[in-house]
Amino acid sequence: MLQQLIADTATGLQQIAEHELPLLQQPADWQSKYRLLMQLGKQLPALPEKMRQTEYLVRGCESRAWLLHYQEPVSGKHYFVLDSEARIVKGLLAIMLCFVNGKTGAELAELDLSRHFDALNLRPYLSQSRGNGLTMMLQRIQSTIKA
Amino acid sequence: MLQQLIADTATGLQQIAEHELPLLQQPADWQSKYRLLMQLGKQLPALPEKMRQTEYLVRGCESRAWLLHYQEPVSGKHYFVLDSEARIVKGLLAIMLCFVNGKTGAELAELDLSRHFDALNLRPYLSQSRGNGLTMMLQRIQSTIKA
Amino acid sequence: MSSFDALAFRQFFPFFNNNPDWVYLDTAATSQKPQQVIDAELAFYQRQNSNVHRGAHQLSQHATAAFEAARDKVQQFLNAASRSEIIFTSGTTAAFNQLAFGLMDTVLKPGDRILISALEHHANIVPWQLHCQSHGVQLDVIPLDPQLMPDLDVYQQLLALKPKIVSLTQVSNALGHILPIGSMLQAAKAAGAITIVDGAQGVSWQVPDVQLWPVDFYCFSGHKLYGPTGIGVLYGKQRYLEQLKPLLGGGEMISDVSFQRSSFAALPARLEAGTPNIAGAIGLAAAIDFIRQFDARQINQYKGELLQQFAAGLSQIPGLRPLTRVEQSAGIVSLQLAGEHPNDLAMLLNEQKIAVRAGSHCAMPLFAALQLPGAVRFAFAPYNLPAEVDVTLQALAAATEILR
Amino acid sequence: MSSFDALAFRQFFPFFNNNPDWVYLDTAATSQKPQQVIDAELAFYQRQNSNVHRGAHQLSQHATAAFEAARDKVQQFLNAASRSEIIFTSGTTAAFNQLAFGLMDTVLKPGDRILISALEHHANIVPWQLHCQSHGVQLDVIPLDPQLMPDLDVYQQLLALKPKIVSLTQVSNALGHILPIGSMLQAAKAAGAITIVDGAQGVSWQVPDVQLWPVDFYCFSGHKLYGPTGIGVLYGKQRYLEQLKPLLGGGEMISDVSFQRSSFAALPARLEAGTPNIAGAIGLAAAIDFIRQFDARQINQYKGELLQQFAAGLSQIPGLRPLTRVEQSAGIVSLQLAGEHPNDLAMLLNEQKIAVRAGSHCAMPLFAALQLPGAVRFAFAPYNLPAEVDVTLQALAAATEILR
Ligand SMILES: Cc1ncc(COP(=O)(O)O)c(C=O)c1O
Ligand SMILES: Cc1ncc(COP(=O)(O)O)c(C=O)c1O
Repeated sequence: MLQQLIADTATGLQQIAEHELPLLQQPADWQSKYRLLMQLGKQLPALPEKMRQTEYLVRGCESRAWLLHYQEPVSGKHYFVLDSEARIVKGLLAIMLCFVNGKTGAELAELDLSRHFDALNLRPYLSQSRGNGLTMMLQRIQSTIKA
Repeated sequence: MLQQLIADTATGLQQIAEHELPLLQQPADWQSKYRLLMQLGKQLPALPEKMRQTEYLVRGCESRAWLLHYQEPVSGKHYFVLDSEARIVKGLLAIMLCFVNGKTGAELAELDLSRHFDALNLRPYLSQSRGNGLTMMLQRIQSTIKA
Repeated sequence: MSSFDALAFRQFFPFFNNNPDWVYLDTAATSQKPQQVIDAELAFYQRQNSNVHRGAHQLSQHATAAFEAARDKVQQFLNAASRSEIIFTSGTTAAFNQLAFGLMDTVLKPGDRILISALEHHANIVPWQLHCQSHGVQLDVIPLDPQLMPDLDVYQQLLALKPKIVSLTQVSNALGHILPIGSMLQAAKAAGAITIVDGAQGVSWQVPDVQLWPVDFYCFSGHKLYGPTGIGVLYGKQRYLEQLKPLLGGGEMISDVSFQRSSFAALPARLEAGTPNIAGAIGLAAAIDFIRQFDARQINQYKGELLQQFAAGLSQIPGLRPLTRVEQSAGIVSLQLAGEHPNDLAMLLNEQKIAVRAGSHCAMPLFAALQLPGAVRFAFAPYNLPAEVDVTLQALAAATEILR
Repeated sequence: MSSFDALAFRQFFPFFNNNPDWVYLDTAATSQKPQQVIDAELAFYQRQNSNVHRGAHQLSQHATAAFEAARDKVQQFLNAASRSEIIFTSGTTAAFNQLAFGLMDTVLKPGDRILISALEHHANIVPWQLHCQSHGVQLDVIPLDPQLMPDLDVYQQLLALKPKIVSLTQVSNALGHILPIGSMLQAAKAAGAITIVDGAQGVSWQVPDVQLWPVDFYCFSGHKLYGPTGIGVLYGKQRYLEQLKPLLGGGEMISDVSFQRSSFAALPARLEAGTPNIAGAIGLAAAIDFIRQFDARQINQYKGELLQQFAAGLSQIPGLRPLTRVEQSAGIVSLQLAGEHPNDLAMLLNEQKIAVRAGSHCAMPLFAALQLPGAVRFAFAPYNLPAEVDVTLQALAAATEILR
């Protein structure tokens, strides 16, 4: 089940990296930006209801999100499946995953996500605010790979 | 014992009202004012150690004072014996007593002590500060006569 | 039309000059501050700053006088019988924690009941939970009726269980609904309960007369009443305050300390341990002075007009489903967009510089009862303008367009 | 001579321009505030004001960022291992109450012991007393040695009783004495205790490196460190903070609330219920920025020079008996006038516009041990000037003259 989700996620992310990320960088009106973000989210598989369990829950103050994790034993690469009940947040999580998925612990430690978000004009979404699901998710990713 | 203290207090207060209060009103340097205040305090009897009991204690944050009370059954007049371990406070208490002792409940309810203290340039000592023994004493007097 | 001059009112708040592109509809979270409140704190620090109560010296006496004058101001504001019934806390949350901790063992015994409503903020839920279980006290909840108000029939039934405490919010922070607090308190009193009102949202709607209302405790926060953060008020009737076990021990709240035991000082000191938020209390007093310059009835009428205008506009936008019944709201409209998560709507409004909140607004049990993931909350204040309502409606239309 | 420029330092504090006739020697009660601290609060209210944490909107995100940046600032200041080890409280007193309440049942079991010193402020006595008895926990006290410092031999004996907690003040607020905190903490750790330091007076003397010091909890108040009232810090090592039962329940500190039960959020939120003192935290961060511009060693050397000058002058005035041993003081001199009540001396100094405190300085057990009704406390800060020391000495001479 998790394997299938990871595979679907990988397919979605490849799509996104090839087609949508470049679009996000182009100047567009704000409406298109959000339409695109929601589009992105749709390319990630939805977590089946029975897998939306408390142990996978990452709680922002305003919407719930879920994180599942798998580390490939040989390569040591980390794979995540993320979902959110809010569509825009899910799109942002998809972008986050583009930079995170399939990386080793060492690569992740080096990763400067805010630089990438900056480049996409999405910096504000990575702020300190606890209410913000994205920051919580980033922290959860970091603590997951350390565990 | 209390009767004796009340009698001694009365004698002291009469002295004060006649001789010292007028002096306080005259312009004098601040040193003389305080010398006079301490002088006043000396004219009140000291509470014997064994009467310095918790039930009579009025606690400012900085010095302890004591209040004993007697109401004359026929006239209804109130008499107080006050003492303080600080000399200047004791002088101020003496002045307070000049306006308070031997008055009926009705008279005391009408009493505007701050006007009298104003007239003697002693207003600051009747401020709200809880740390100030004088305000505490005034409150204690008021609650005593109500009880 | 209300004769209240909102434009003139708004001028007192420097925030708006500094944020001209924003529509601030988050006053239920915290209100903006008029310049005179800011100035009061500033002047204290620049001129008077000194610690209170302990001072032989005149600077401290002046600071103490200013701090105690703030207490007198709150006393007058609530019409409390005595100044020692006003306890300064760090906010509503701290006040409720003092209550929950302080009533256990003294007033509340094992088997006793506490009654709250389904509309309560976490501040009126979690403190009870922290102590109820270990003390064997039961927390009962008045459910909602179809109007999303406390179900008064069930309330009567729950009162028949003789709760020791009835603790109700005056105004729901999540929906804006104004509870029929007068009659509910009366019923609670008739049932022999001690009554508590959470005035965090309500105090800016209607200031209680605590001698007329059958209310034993009343709590509010300065920062939601045009005042500073870090200051709040716990009002209590003297005889009930005296029964509270102090939550905080330390300087000023004791009359005598030895290593064996300590004895407590008289009220209000007994419940105010440590150096208080002196500047905060002075700022709160300035906020009370500020708001008392205006006619509360006119302000409420004006807010009602904003709500009407907003509600009329909402009905033109397909898919929007207000949870709030505007005619029973103190200034808030909470709504849902059919099939959408409130967070998406709020983010699209934020992009258009409309400051609103999405989520469960620290009232999770309410949304659990409604089976909703939360709502988007629009909180109107007298400094909001009809033009801002229009801008907000346009932004909502644009946002729903994108989400469709 | 210290190369510290006190006159330049003093210029940052508007209080002195507004009170040119006063000599302020009451910094141990509360410090004056530099303009930049006042400005930081002002700017927050005028520009950024919004509630934190809950916001979808950008204003709230900015406020949250500023508030959390204040936490980062405190983390750097104390060199804490993680930002979640920094809990904002309303002050030192609130921090100690969180500790005393929070350690009971979790860390402290019936029969356990807590060890404090005879020099503690009520904030490190009364909160323990509030909970010790009902939990069967014993409070032990390290007595004084002839230098009015904790008796280290007895300390070793008391440590042999294996206290679970050793809670010590870094600097005595009543005498100014600097405890040998490094070695005392080490001994406590060697005995297996959890260590707590009351830094209310000490933090302006020496900022701890909480990773180098064997300290598990450290508390201080903003208002004694050039910051605002109503804000303080509870630092704790993560694993110990996690064991604390929250003293306050409410919004933000829970991750999930139902009417049946609530679960707590992660640190630091778990111990910060309700709307925090946002402006206060931002003001405290500004105070830390302010004080870090200066060289602490130079400041302490300068304060030492003021103390020497003062002590030399005192020895010329008959009847004065310092309790403080100046060479072990962080800036305070407490003294007695033979046969006189300290209140009389303080009133006569007040008349001469010297702001000092008289009394037991919220350290009643200390003065009970000394069998004294209190003392007059002169607390020097780096904004005090040698000329003020002279004026104070003259005023003292005049006062003793009157009392003779
Ligand atoms: C050593 C010490 N501890 C604790 C406190 C209490 O601090 P606060 O009143 O700011 O809570 C003080 C201040 O009076 C102090 O000097
Ligand atoms: C109804 C209600 N009660 C209590 C609170 C808690 O107030 P504070 O966070 O100021 O302690 C709030 C504010 O969020 C509220 O709206």
